[in-house]
Amino acid sequence: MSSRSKALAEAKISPLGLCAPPPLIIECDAFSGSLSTLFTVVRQHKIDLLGVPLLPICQAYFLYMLEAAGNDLESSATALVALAYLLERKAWLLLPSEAEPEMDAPLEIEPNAYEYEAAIETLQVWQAEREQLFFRSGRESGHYEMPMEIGQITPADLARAFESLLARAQPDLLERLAPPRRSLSEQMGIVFHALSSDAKALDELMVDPFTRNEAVWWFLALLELIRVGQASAEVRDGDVFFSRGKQEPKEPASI
Amino acid sequence: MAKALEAVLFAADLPASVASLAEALEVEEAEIERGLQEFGSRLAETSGLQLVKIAGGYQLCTNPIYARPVAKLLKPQKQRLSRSLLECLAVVAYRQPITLAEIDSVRGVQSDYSIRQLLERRLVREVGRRSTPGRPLLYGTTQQFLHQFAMDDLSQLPVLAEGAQLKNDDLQPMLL
Amino acid sequence: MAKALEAVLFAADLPASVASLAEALEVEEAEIERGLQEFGSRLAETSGLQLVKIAGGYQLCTNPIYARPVAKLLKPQKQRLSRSLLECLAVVAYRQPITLAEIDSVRGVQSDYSIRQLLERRLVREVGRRSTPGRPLLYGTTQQFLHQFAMDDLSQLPVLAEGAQLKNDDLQPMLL
Repeated sequence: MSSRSKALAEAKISPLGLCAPPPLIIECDAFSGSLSTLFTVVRQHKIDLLGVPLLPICQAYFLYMLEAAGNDLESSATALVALAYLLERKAWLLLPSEAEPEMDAPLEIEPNAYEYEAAIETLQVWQAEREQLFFRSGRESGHYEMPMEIGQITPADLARAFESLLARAQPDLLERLAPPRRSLSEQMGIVFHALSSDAKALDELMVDPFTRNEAVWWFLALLELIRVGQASAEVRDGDVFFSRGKQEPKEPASI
Repeated sequence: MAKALEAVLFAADLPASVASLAEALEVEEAEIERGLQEFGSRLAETSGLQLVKIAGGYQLCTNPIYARPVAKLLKPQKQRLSRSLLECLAVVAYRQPITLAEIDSVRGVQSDYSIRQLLERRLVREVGRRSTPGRPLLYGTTQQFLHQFAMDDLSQLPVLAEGAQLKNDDLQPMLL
Repeated sequence: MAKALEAVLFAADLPASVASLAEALEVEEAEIERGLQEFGSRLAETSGLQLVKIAGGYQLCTNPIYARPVAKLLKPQKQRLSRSLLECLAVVAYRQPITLAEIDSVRGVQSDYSIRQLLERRLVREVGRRSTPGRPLLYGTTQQFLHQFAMDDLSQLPVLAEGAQLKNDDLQPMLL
């Protein structure tokens, strides 16, 4: 209780909310006091703003910005809001029209933020407590991926199959300026159709002639199909054979 | 049962409801509740994790005893809210759905900057529009708000001093 | 030791090296290795999680025995669309091709976030640019959209009541 009531007593509530502007003191014929007080009396129509020169206040604010603003951005911002309000209000007063819009009618409504003080304090405590808990973010690692079961196949088996495929590949033609590119999902469709329920070696699956690039695309698509369960691999006598997996392919993705 | 719950809760990055757990594990909700109880107390004894009820569901998180080594590894960026953001958030939390003009009037300062910050942090969201002239946007708090302050639901908000208490008409269902 | 390791590995979400674990827990690497061994075998006995060594580090993941309930829980989460995404999607579906500014003006809220989400889920796509100043991008729905809502083509979209505003409810029953 003690710490809470102390915090309540210490909280400086200004008409600008819980965050007080820096103590900019204004001295002129019509008014003498702080920026915060000026803001209040202008809002309550208790003073003729036309009698208060705003230029010196702006200058004092700039001086404050140069000297101390870095220390407390919120206070500086609050002061800026108050100044902007005063300037706009005065600008309207200087216009010939008699109809000054009522700018701050809703400002009179109760209750004010002071009554949320206890809640804000509690939220602060909860915030600190919550910082001691850590959840799995899921953000950094993207979608959670299920651990994959590929049986007795090792990455080395896959690499051997790929190597023998590359050995057969033709060099890529260099003169094409803009080779047509397939998306991986299109390539997966092609590879899936080449697969059947009977296991075949990679050599049998790919029809000559093909370039190295095509071989790479083929192999990447095959790996992706294995990953999503639409293809499976098995080893017989040291060679890898591929067939369609249990999972049916999804609808072709939009192109 | 406890093992399956652990696997499922681990994989879910969000609080999981009893209903969704029951569906995933294909058992009755009552069994899930029993399982959660058992699993929760087993964790408390043997594990560096704990089971919490947060933002309307169950989720695994680290036991606060280990906050220090975890923070050392993760080097999390503290995203503590400034006082003025907290004030704005408290006003929204207690008076939702609320318009920007109403927030301004409670706080006595313009709150558009604060609201934008809170929207960006996904602590508040637009929940509809009031059917008064100008159709002003209404704001309310999010699941993320509950999560960030380790609350299960809004009824856990601290009780306010007289005068700022939730009014009946403040509790009308949000217009969507 | 095992408990602290569990907390740290849980929160890390990425493979953690023995060195980084030693630094976080402020112990020798040898002790971490012993701890990991002990922790790994405890997990294998009592838990739905397992410790795996990948990419030069240790990481927790679910035991594949529980792949089915995990997939059941995660799948609907991925597909569930929030009301605001649904609303944005409905606007695109009925008014396509449509620019972002037009979507904003129909919905009365900024929709860039929603559109980005929908693009990521491949429910909408860029279909071209309008030949007006600024050449704004035009959005339309995808095959995936038809598939997810079990439609053969766009003509199966529910007919809107004349003059009626678009409502999310039009699409709600078809989701999931």
